[in-house]
Amino acid sequence: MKIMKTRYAASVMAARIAAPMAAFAAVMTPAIAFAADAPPKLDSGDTAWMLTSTAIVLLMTIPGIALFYGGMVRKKNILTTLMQSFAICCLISVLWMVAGYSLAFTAGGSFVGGLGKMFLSGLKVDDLSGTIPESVFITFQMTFAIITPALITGAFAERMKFSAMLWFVGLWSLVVYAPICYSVWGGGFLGKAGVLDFAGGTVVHINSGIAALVAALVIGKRVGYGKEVIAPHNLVLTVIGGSLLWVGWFGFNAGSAVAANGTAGMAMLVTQIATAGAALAWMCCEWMTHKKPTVLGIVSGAVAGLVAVTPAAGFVDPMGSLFIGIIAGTVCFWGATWLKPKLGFDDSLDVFAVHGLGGITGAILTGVFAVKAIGGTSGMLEGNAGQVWLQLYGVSVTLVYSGIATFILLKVIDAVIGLRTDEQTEREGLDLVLHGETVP
Amino acid sequence: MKIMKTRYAASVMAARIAAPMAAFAAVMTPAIAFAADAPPKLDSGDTAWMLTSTAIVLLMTIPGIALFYGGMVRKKNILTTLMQSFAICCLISVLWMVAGYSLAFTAGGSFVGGLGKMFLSGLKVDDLSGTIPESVFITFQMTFAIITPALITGAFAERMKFSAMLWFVGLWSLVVYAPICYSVWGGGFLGKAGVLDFAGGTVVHINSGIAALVAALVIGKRVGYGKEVIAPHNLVLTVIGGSLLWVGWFGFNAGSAVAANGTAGMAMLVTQIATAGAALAWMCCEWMTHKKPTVLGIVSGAVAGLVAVTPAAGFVDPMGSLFIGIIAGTVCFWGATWLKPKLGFDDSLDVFAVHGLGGITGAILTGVFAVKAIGGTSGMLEGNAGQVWLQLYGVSVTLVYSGIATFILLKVIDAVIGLRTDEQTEREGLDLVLHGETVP
Amino acid sequence: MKIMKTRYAASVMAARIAAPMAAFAAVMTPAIAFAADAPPKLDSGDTAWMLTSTAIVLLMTIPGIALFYGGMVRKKNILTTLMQSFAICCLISVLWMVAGYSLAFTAGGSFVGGLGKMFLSGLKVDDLSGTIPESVFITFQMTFAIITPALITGAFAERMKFSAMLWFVGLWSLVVYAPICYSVWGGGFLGKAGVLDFAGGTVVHINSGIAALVAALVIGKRVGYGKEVIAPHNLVLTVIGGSLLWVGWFGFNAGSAVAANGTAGMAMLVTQIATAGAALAWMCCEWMTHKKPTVLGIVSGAVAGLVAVTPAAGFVDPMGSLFIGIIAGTVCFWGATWLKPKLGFDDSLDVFAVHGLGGITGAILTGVFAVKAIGGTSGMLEGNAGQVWLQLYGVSVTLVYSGIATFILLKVIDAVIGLRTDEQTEREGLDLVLHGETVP
Amino acid sequence: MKLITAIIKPFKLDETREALTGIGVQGMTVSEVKGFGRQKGHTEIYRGAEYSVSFIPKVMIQAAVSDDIADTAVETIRSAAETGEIGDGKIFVSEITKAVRIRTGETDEEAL
Amino acid sequence: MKLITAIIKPFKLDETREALTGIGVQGMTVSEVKGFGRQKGHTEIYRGAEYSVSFIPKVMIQAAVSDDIADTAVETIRSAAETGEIGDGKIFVSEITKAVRIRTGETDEEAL
Amino acid sequence: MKLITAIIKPFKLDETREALTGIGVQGMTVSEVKGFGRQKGHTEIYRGAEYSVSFIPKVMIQAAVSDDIADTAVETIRSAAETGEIGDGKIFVSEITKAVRIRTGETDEEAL
Ligand SMILES: Nc1ncnc2c1ncn2[C@@H]1O[C@H](COP(=O)(O)OP(=O)(O)O)[C@@H](O)[C@H]1O
Ligand SMILES: Nc1ncnc2c1ncn2[C@@H]1O[C@H](COP(=O)(O)OP(=O)(O)O)[C@@H](O)[C@H]1O
Ligand SMILES: Nc1ncnc2c1ncn2[C@@H]1O[C@H](COP(=O)(O)OP(=O)(O)O)[C@@H](O)[C@H]1O
Repeated sequence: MKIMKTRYAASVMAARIAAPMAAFAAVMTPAIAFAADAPPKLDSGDTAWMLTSTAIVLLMTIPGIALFYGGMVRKKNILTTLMQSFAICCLISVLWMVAGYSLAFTAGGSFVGGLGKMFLSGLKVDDLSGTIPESVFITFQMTFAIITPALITGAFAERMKFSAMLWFVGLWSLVVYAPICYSVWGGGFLGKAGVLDFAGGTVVHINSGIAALVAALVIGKRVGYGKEVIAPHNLVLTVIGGSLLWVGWFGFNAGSAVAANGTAGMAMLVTQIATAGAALAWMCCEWMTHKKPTVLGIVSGAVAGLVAVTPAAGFVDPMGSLFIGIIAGTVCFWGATWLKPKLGFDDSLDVFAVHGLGGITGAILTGVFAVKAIGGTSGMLEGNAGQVWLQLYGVSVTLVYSGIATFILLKVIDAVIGLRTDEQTEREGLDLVLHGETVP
Repeated sequence: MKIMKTRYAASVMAARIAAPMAAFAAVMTPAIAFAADAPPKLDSGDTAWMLTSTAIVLLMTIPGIALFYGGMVRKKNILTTLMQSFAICCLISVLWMVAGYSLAFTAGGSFVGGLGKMFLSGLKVDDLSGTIPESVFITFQMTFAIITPALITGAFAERMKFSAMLWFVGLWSLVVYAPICYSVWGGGFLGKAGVLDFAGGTVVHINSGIAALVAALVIGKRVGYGKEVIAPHNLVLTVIGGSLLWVGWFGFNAGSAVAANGTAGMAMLVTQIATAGAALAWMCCEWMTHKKPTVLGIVSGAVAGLVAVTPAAGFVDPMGSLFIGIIAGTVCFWGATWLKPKLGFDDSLDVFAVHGLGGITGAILTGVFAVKAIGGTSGMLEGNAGQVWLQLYGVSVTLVYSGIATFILLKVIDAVIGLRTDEQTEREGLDLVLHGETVP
Repeated sequence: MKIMKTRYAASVMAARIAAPMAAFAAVMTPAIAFAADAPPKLDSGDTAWMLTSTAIVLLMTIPGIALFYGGMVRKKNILTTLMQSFAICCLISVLWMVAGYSLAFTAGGSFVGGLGKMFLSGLKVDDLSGTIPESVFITFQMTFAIITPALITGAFAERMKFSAMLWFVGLWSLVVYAPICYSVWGGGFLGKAGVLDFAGGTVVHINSGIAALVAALVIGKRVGYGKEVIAPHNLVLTVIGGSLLWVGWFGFNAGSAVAANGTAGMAMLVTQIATAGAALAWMCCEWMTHKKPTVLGIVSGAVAGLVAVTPAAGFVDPMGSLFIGIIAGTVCFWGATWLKPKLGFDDSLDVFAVHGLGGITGAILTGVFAVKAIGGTSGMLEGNAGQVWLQLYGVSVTLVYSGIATFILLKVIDAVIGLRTDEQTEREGLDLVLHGETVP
Repeated sequence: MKLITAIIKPFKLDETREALTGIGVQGMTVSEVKGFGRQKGHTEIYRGAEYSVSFIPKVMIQAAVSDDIADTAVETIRSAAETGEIGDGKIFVSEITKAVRIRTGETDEEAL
Repeated sequence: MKLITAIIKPFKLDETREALTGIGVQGMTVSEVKGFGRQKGHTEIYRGAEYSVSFIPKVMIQAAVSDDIADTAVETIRSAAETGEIGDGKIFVSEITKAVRIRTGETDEEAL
Repeated sequence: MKLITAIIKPFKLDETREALTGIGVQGMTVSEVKGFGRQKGHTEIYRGAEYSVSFIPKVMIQAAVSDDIADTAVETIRSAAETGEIGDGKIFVSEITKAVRIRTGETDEEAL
């Protein structure tokens, strides 16, 4: 029993450093763990949960993000918006197999992994990643690699060329996503430094959030922005998408325990609480400032909460998560409704406000609210103020690297094939001009 | 080896008492069960299934119920309807953490639990509930606490103030849901008396169904009801919602085994059969009486079947479930198409007919069709006529308590802030007036 | 350890023959598997995954196929199209319980099973099918029996009588689906001959694809076909449906391992890769030939990939699956955009092109790319050219039997009650005339 | 013959239709339109951005009637569609020089 | 100039448009409308509640033409849109006093 | 009084509405229509099948104005709605013999 406990603790420590995704998760079936040197064995329960998690994280992008975003654009661009998420899902799946997984998760330098697993060559049916098949781990991580660039598309919605979008996303995935992922989860320098990121606050949300901001600035405002009515065309779709995001996020956060255990359970519970808190916070802010609580508001708040609790999920307790949610809901509301108009950029669907600011808020608050008894690391409230600085370090590195690399990529693509559709196309709608299809 | 196996059995025993859903679940792995005194251990397979069940029961409310109801209202109220389910999901999540779980599931009197777990204080990562983490059990039960009031909203659709709705739902959850839940599942008097309710026929459906009827009577008919055309605006949404309800209900019913075992499997199988039977029954009734089988009809029938098999799922065999389905489909059809117009109240989306009558039918028939070899209790057909009386006892208590308490709550809220929007708002649509948004 | 390996290998061999669904899958928790003669035990992890798989395969039909098809018809027939999938789900659930399961999965002749399990009589809570409860296996297989005829409805969309559809589907399920299923998976002659079909390339897709072609020919073209604009009315629904198909297909393919193990993991991974490859292939073909990549195209390509990888999922490696995807995407594109117009039949939603051709492509390529180390059988590339002939044998038998039986069934029904609605009904829309409902 | 074009509040459509059939008008054609006038529009808010929507949903009825009942028809519509509140709408009358029933080829008064 | 307003069955739109361009009418404007007339509506049933829907989907074509081809145009529409069954629709003709092409500012016959 | 019917490009609606209110036109009614004319439609492709869609989305404004401002109104619309490219649309003017404000019963010029 003691041995088991120790291994368990050790595994949590490992998680703290190499993150939950890390391949070397604890052997969770105690009865089987007699000696410290026994090789890890497949656990069918952990595997079952990770198969499920993979499926529902995929659901987050198709149709989750697709609909969440699709409902917010104008009708003439709905299919284009859906198409972006769907095509990204396809493109990244192939790229992840070709090189992404290898760059993100095989031993390499301190910033990027090696090329040894390109094309997943040599993968065997009984290769394990902790207690689950490596094939499952690869596919689970693939769904994260898919959703991250899909999130960015909200920033340049309704005006980017489809071809340019494909080039950008493909390159970004290899040049930005894979290294950041490796640095935090794959054995790279951020994870080693002790930056906490349970399920992707840094890797997924800050990363896509800052890329979105840069993209919005580089590509410029939509024609008519600020002058004409550019309102969401069908919030029913947005509610469906937001709901699927919520449900799928259980796979995202609780799945990041890479096991069906108490950590996964706690991650699910705090995810639910933070999300609810953030949604109510955004709704209340809106009710007070604009007199009316809106559907778009409460759903946006929920997503803000999901984002903010992502880095924290395996480290905080229910009360902590409630605070994280309420704070994140308020911050993101402020970002979308005050900061953005103030600064005047057209981050069309508020990717920066929700994922960027939400991610930053969550990353920092993870350093504040982390509870040793839950995830093995104390946060500021338990006297470990240094964790907050570590978190800020992780945030800064991601902001700087992703921001600059995104800028360069976009500028290069713009120079070579052009990023943006012409004004006439924007007027008529990208659905018709780019894809030859419309929704009447 | 032996010790480990023993604990498994013990945990199942514990689940039988402490975990409501498992109520009288069989020890499913007989070969493994040697001794009764070992503490329960976490089972990763059970945990995996309960994590999944939690996710898909959440899916039942957002976007399940939201869309199921949303498709049936007029277009001008679609967002309001979605908003109700979404906001309830957020509000109840927080309230459940604050006090609901404690009131429903900690040791207390015979009617309501204690306050020891308010704010989930003291919850540890490795606390168990049977063979799964308590955090998972809390979240799973939270999704039940969410869907129950969300069901009620169908009764007062298209005319209740959003603020009044929030007050009502929040109070109702603490004053009505938590005690009933405790009484049946948490160790209270109904469960102790032997009332069978596998997954919530009483706690969820009869409870929300009678509350819906009372709410419809208190708030009154919609403007133009019976004179103008008040038809569903988009049954596509209703079909999506109904389908997600069906799929998610596997988590509801099979998840109520609180394990991935034969009871769960049998619960899933009988759920499928009863649902299909009820859907076909409603469709046939319609075909015979109104000449045409309708989409709304078959979907409504499916929901009626899901409701009716809910209390029965762990106790009946496939043939029994087929009868339960067919009877429930017929009864609910009669309730919605004959009884309601006859009595003349405006339970807008037939919550009472489907959930109230369906729940009552299911509760009684559980007493008729229960099979000892399946769930440990015999029903009337196996000679235990007393079980039917026990079931009627459970039904009556719920009808009376929930009915009266709902009435008082609504009257108080009406007196303080008013329940209903004004006629002008109802004309223009609640989406625009209450939330400042519309779907064109 | 060695013993375990042997059992594992044996189980894979068994899977090859009696099909992956087969009840007698490997005992996956090696530590428990000491002797070869121990009876199989319930594994909670495997059970958890199979419960989940069942839920998400159900999601493929309702609302998956319903929406995928619903978006492609004209608005006046949307509810009819949804209704077909929903009603099939109900009808087949009952028929599967009554006789389908027994015919498909109890010992019988070489072509069809026995009647011993009609009405699932005698099913006990602790009956096992390998390491999972038989109740779960029955329900899992039920979802396959549901989706297969639901796929066919795309061929005769917008013009078949609802009553004729019910008769056809019910009879087809017993007369065509059950025998083919038995022959391949239930212990019948095709499985015994060594035909590989991991998850239903033959049983589900070729079977429904050829039935669709025959149905399209028998029922004839839609009024105005080729003259009037008959375009998809809302591709948003098609994208939602296609996405849910993709997600649910994880249950279909990885669930066909009937365990949460390495085979399941590999099946999920190759499913993802083949699907992405096929979607990109279709998109590129379109981009080159028609100048524009379309949403309908990429989604159709994804489904083509899902279909083609279905028979292959447990037998091929990632590289193999990428080739399968790319080839299938191209073949199905050619089938839908060149072959169909060339031959001039009105298979309205391209069931034959996608499921028929995709299934055939996948079946044959399984024989080419099968890897011994993955699924226990070598394909042509590993020197076993005979496997391709075996695959062709399986394909041919299915095409011939299903084609002829479908033809006879349709002709008989046409003679007795008539298959087709009248022209006036087709003009006004089936929603209104058959079901008395419309979507405005 | 006269063509009467009335723009009214949508929820008054059924009442107005019944009133018209009551005086013997046997046919009419209705479209969904958006109106701009003295009645103010509304404001929609999306993530803090306020959009003022100046057009209000209305229904337009077009009915061709013979000259002799034109005035009655106008008055019938007026009283059926009236609520007394701003935004009740307008009625316009114009001349039709010819009318044809497609099915039969009948013309003018016979075609109505 | 004349404004021809034709209310026809929706599935006859393409045929009618082609017939009109056949006689040299180069432009027209089409709206989706709902018609009420001799053709009966239908009944929709939702959970036993029957709603009779009295309006039927129609398409309204508006084409401004010069006086000399007005009669031909009317006859062309009539024969293209006819099915012989109830509900085929109506054609109304009225006078236009002025026409302007926005792009060029051309007026009257030149603007059509 | 005159009824001015203008068919314009949808994105020009707000500008045109403002221009009209600028010259004192206090009300108008707008419908979504589809236009056919010199401007070519487009092609949609579904699984290789090409459909040519000949109708283009337009907006139709109808405004009743008194005779004296009719010409100004026409010119105002023309310049507000013009882009100079094909498909800008048309303006038609016809006579109204009577106008009624439903709310008050006021008639003619007072009703506008
Ligand atoms: N001059 C006009 N020409 C055409 N339609 C008009 C005109 N004035 C008003 N309308 C229509 O009548 C509707 C009601 O007019 P409004 O001025 O708001 O109120 P009221 O009719 O009570 O004076 C408007 O929404 C518009 O559709
Ligand atoms: N008096 C009228 N004024 C305007 N539209 C009319 C009138 N009478 C009929 N219509 C239009 O013509 C359509 C067909 O008319 P209906 O009386 O049903 O059949 P038919 O044209 O065969 O006599 C109606 O649906 C309506 O849109
Ligand atoms: N004769 C006509 N009658 C009615 N509407 C017309 C007529 N001609 C054109 N229109 C309308 O005006 C729109 C623009 O006309 P079009 O010929 O395409 O370009 P332009 O106005 O630049 O000449 C058309 O889409 C149609 O709605």
